[in-house]
Amino acid sequence: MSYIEKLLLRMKIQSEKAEEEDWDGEAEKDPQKLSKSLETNINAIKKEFEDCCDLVIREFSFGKEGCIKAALIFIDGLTNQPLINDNIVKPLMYDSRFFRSDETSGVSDIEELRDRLISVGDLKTDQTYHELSQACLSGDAVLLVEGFDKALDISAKGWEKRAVTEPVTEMVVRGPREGFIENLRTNTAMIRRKVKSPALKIRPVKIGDRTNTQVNIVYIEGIADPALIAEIERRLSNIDTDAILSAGNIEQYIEDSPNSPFQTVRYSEKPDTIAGKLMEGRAAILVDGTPFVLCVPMLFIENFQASEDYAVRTSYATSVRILRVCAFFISLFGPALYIALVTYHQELLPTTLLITMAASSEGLPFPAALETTIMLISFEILKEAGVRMPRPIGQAISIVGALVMGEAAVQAGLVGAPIVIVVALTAVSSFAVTFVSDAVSILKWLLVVLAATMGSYGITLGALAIVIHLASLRSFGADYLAPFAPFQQDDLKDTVIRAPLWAMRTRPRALHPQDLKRQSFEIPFDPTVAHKGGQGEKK
Amino acid sequence: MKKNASKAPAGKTKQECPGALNPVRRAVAALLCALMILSLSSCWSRRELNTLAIVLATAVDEGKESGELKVTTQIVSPGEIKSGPSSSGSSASKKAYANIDNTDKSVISALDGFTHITNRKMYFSHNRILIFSREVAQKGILEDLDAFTRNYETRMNVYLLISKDKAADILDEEIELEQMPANHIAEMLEAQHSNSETAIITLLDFDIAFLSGSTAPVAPMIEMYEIDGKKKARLEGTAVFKQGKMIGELNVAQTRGLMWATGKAERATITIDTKDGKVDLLIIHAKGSMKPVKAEDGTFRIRLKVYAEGDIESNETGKDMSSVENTEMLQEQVEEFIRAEIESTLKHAKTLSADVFGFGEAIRRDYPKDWEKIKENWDSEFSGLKTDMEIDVKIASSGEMGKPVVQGGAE
Amino acid sequence: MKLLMYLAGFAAIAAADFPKIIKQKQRRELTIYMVIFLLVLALAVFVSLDADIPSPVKMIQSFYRDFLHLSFKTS
Amino acid sequence: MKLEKGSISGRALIFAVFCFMQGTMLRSAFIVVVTKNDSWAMAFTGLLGSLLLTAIYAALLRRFQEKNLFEINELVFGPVVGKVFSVLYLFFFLSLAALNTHDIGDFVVGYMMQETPLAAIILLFVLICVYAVRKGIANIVRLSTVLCIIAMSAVLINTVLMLNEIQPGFIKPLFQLPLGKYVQGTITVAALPMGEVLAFTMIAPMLGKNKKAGKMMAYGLVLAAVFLGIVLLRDILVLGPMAGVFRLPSYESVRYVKLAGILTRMESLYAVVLIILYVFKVSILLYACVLGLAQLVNFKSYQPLTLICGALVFFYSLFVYKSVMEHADWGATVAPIFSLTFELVLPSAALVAVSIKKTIRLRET
Repeated sequence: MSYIEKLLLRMKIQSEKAEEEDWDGEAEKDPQKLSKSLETNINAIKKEFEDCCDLVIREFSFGKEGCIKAALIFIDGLTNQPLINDNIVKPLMYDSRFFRSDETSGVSDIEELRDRLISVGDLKTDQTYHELSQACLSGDAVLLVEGFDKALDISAKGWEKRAVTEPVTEMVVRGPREGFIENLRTNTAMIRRKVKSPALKIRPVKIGDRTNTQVNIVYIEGIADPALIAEIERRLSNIDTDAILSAGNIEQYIEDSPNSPFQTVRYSEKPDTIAGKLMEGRAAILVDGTPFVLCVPMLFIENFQASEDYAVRTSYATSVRILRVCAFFISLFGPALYIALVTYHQELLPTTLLITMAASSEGLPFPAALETTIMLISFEILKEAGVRMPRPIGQAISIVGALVMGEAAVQAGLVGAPIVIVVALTAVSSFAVTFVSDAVSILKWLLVVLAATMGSYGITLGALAIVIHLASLRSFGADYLAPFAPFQQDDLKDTVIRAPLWAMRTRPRALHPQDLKRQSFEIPFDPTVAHKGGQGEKK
Repeated sequence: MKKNASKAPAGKTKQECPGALNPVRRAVAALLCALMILSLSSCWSRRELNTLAIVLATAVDEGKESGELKVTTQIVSPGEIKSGPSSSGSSASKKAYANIDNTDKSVISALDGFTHITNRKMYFSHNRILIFSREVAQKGILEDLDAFTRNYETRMNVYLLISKDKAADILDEEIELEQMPANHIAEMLEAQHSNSETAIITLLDFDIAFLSGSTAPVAPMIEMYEIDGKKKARLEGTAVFKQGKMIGELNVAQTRGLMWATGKAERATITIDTKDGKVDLLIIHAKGSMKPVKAEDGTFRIRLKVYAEGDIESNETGKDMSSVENTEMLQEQVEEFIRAEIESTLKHAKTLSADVFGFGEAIRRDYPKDWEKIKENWDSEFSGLKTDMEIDVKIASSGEMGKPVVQGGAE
Repeated sequence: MKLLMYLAGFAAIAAADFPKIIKQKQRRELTIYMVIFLLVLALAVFVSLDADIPSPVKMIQSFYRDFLHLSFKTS
Repeated sequence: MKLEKGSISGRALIFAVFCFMQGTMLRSAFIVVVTKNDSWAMAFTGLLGSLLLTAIYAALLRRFQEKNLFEINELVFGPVVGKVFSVLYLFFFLSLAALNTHDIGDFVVGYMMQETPLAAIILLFVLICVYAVRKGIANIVRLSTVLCIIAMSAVLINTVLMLNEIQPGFIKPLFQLPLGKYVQGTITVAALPMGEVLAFTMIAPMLGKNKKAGKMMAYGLVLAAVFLGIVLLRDILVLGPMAGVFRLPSYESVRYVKLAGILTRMESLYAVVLIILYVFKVSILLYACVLGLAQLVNFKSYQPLTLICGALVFFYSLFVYKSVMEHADWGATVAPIFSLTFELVLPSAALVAVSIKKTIRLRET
C-alpha cells in the first residue's frame, strides 16, 4: 500500500507544479499611487485615456484669490452635466471665495472640501490611478487638487435610460405591468419599492476584467439560506472572463449542469415576480445592462408558474396551471404518440377513429414517422421566422405559413389531415409553456426517433430517461423536482394546484429557508357569522 | 488532450469543469446515437395504416372437400366509407367492405394463406364477431378457437355466433341503416339485453364454460331470412355444445327460460291470455339465482329463485287490470308463465343431457367433496336432478292509464 | 452484423469510462477494470456468434432438481 | 467507498420497496398455476414469510449501522470468507437482474411488438437502467413516491373498469386444494417477489444514521402484499378457470375490459406502467451488482463500473433462457428455492456467526 501512497504523492506534487507554471495570469499592476503634483496626475490620466475623446479634464482654480489649482475629470455622456455645473464647479469657484479669513493659503485637507463645499450626496476618496479610472468609467466625476495625493470621487451618474415599459416576454392580464430596464440602479429601486424593508440586502460584485460589469446579489436576510448566498458568491467570483455583456452570459457560467436542456436558473422581467420569489427564500442576481433578472435556485415546477396566477382567483389559477401542465405533455409527447399509435398500437384507437384515419392515410407517399418529421421541421422554421422578423411582417409569415403548410399539403395529398392537426396542436401548446419550450423542442426529437423505432415501448423509456435526468438535476443545492422527487407533502400546495393564498403558511422546504413560517393567518373571516361590531373573529 | 478546465487564479478554488466540451464525451454520444439510428433502418414490427386490412368479422364454413375449412373475413375498405351511408339504399355505390375468403385444412393455415391473395396484412385487433357454421360446430370448434385465443392480436371479448346455414352469407346481408354487416350484427347482439332472448357469449365465456367440465357451453344462433328480395340476418335460438361439439338447439322460449334461470335476463315482454283477452307485460328488472341444497339422503336439489319487476304494457281485455285483484291475478299468471318457460328448458336440456344451466358447477363450488363423488356420472345425475323454483313477480305500475278506454266507459 | 453492433457498443463503453480511470492514474484500478472489460467482451463475442453457452441458471436448475431433489412439482 | 449518506427519507424507502414488488404483478402466473382460485390468499401468507426474511435483514442492519450487505459480509466472516459470500450474493443479484430483464424483454416482444428482435428491446432497457444508476440511485428512490402513486392508481382504475365483468362465483370453492400446494404457493410468493427485498440492504445505508431500514422495508412489503392480493383477486374473478391457462393473467384481464366501445383495448397503457416498474426494479438490482462488484475489487467509486455491469447483464439476459417455456418451468419449480438459499440461508448464517462471536467475546471479558 505504501508504494501507492508514494505514487499518489508524487502525482499530486506534479499537478500542483503544473498549475503554477501555466497560470501566467495578468499580474495586476502594482496599484500606482497618485502623486502630489497635479501636473503629473493629469499627464498620467491623459496617457491612460489616450484617444478617448469623450474624456473631459476641466482645470480651474479656487480658494481665496484662486490660489488653489484643481482639475475635474469626467466622461461626457456618462455624467449628469447640470449636477456637475451647479453642485461641484459652482460652489468651488464662487463659494470658496468666502472662506473664513483666517484660512491661510489653501485647504488643509481634501476632506474639508467634502465636508463643507461640495453639495453632492455620494462622495468617496481614491488613492490609486486604477480606482480613479474605474470611477471615471462608471460615471463619476473625479476632483484632483494640487498638493494632495488623494482624489475626490463624486458620484454624478446620469445617462439616457429607457422608460419603464410593459415586459415583452411575460404578458399579464391582471397584475402589475412594470418591467425591468437596462439600468441596474433603477432595477434595484423597483425591487426596493416592492420590498420596503432593511432586511432586503443588495451585495455588489464586479465581474469581467475588461467590461467590469456591475452585478448585484439581492436577497432577504433571515429568509434566504446564507449557504445559498455564499454559494452564489463563490460561483460568481469563479467567473474569470473579460466580458460579461448580459445576464445570459452569467447564467451559463454559474448554472449547475450546462449540458442539460432544462434551465436551472430562472429569468424574469417583472419585479413583482422577483419580489415574490425573494419572499420564498430565493436570491436574485441583477446584471447591469440587461432587463432580465436571474433568480436562483429554480425548481422544475417554476416553468409552469406565472406571476399572474397569484393575482387571480384560486379555482381559475389552478385550472390554468393544470392546462399548462397538459400543454407541456402535449408538446413533448404529441408527435411521438401519434407515430406510435398509427404505426405500432392501432388497437388503442376506437374502431371508427381507426377507419377514418385509415381512410385519410390512403395513398399517402410517406410513412407516418417521415411525415411527422417533415411537418415538425416546417413548423419549427415557421415559428423561428415569425419570431425573428420585425413585427408586421412576422404576423404575415405565420398566417401564410400556416395556410400553405396545412391546407395545400393536405389537398396535394402529401401529408394526411391528422398529422397537420397533431403538429399544429404541438406547436401551439409549446407556446403555452414558454419557459420550457426550448427544452421541449429538443427532447421532442429524441422521443420521435424512439417512437419510430420501438413504438410506445421506446416512448416509455425515453420519457423515463428524461424524468431520471430531471431528478438528478440540482439547482444551487435544491432538488430540481423538489416537491415531487423528495416528496414534501405541504409544498404541493403551490405546484400543479395553487392553494388559496391564506393557506400558504410555509415557504417551500426545498429552498431550505431560514424562517419557514410565512404567515399565521389561516382561514379568512367567516362571512356567514353576523357582523358583531369588531372584525369577524380571527381564528 | 489539452486540459480545457478554466484556468483559475491560485486564490480561487479550482472549479472542476463538468466535462461539458470534453471531446471524448461527445465521441461516446455520437457512437451511441449511431447505434440507435442504425436500428431505425430495419422496420421491425412497424405497420403503416394503409398497409393494414382491418378485419371486423370472421366466418368459418366447411370447405368443398371434407376436412377443409373456408375462412371468410370482412375487411373495411376505408376509401368508400368516407362517403357515408348511401342514402337511397341503391346498391349502385360500391360497398364499404370486402369479404375475402380462403380455404385450407385448418383455420390457422387458412389465415396465413391470406398473404398469398392480399397485399395487406390481416389485422385482427378490431375483429368483433366470430361466426361458425352449424356443420363446423357439429364437428367441433375447439381447435379453431385455440387459434384465436393464442394469437396476441385477437381479443377475448369477441362475440361467438353459430349460423344455421352458411356462415359466409351472414356477412353478405343487405342492410340499410349501417354500412357494415359486421357492425350491424355486433351492435344488434349487444342490444339483445333488451329482449333477453339470446345468450350473449364472448370467446372467454365460452372457454370458461368449456373448462368447467360439467357445464354445457352455449352460443347464440343466427339465420338468414328473405323479405322483399333482400336477404337479412336474424338472431334465433341458442346452440348447445358438449365436448366442443354442437349437440342440439334451444328455441327462443327455451333460451329465455335459460336466461331466467341463470339470472342473465334483464328486460322481457310477456303476453298473458287471460279469460277476457290478452295483456302484455314489460319486465324491466329481473334477478335470478340458483343454489344447490343438499338433502339428508345425500341427493341434491337446486333451488332457483327468480325475482322480476315489470309494468302493464298493453291491455286488450277491456277490464280494469290496474285494480288490485287483477294485478294479483296477473302476477300469478306471469309467475306461471316464467315457471313454464324454465320447465321447458329444463326438460329439453335433460333430453339432450347437457347441463346448460351450470348446476354441476354450482354444486362443485358449494360442495366440492360431494362433487368429486358424483362427477363421473354427472349426465345421469343431471337428468334425475330435481329443482324447486321460487318465482316472485311484482307489477309496479300500469303505465299512464288505469282503466282501459272502453266504449261508453264514462257512465 | 450483430457482432459489429456489439463491438461498436463496447467501443462506446471504453470511450466513456477509460479516460476517467486513466485520469485518476490508479494503476491497480486500471488493471482490474481492463480484466473485467475483456471478460465481458469475450462473453459478448460468444453470445453474438450464437455459440450455445450453457446458461448458469439452467445448470443451477438441474443441480437443485437432480442433485438435491429439492424442487416443487409442476401440477 | 464513498456513499451518499442520509440522502433518502424513510418514507421514500417504503414506496421504493412497494414499486420494487409491483413489477412482479406481471408474473403472477407462477402463483395462479399452483393455487388456482385461492392464490389471492397466497399474497398474504407469502407476506408473513417475507416479514420473517426482513426481520433477519433488519437484525443485520441494526447491528452494523451504515453498512451494506457486502461490508457486513467482510466484517462478519473476515476478508477471505466474506469475499466468497460476496461473490455468491453478486451472482444472485446478477442472475436476478438478468432474469427480470429477460422477463420484460419476453413480455414486450411477445405482447407488443412481435417482429422486433429481443436484443434491441433489452439493449434500450439496459441503457436506461445504466443511465439511472450512473445518475445516482438516490434520485430514482426519491422518484418512487410519485411512481408508487401512478402504479396504485393504474391498478385501482383497472379494477374499477372491470367491475361489471366480475363473476363472484369464480372464487368458490375456497381452500379445497391439498396443503402442499398452499405451502408451495406461500414459499413462491415469499421468495420470488417479496424475498428480493434483499437488494434493499444495499440501499439501506443511504438512509442515514438512526432511520430503521427494517421497519420501512416491512411497511413497503405490507403495502405490496395488499396490492398483489387485489391484482390476484381481480384476475381470478374476471378470468375464473382461464387464469391458470393464460401465461400473463393480470395482463389478459386488462385486455378484457370493454366499456362503451372507447375504453376498451387499453392494455398498452397498463404495459407502460409495468415497463416503468421493471426499469425501477432492474436499476436497483443493477445498483446492488455494481456496488457489490466495486466493493469486491475495492474501487474508490462505483461510477466506472456501471456501463460494464450493464453490458454484463445485457449479455447474460440474452442467453439466460432460450424460450419462455423454460423460464416458466424454472419459475415454477426451482426459482423459489434458489432465491431462498440466498435470502434465508446466507443472511441467517451471518446472523448466527455474529451471535457466536458475541458470546465468545462475552465469555472472555
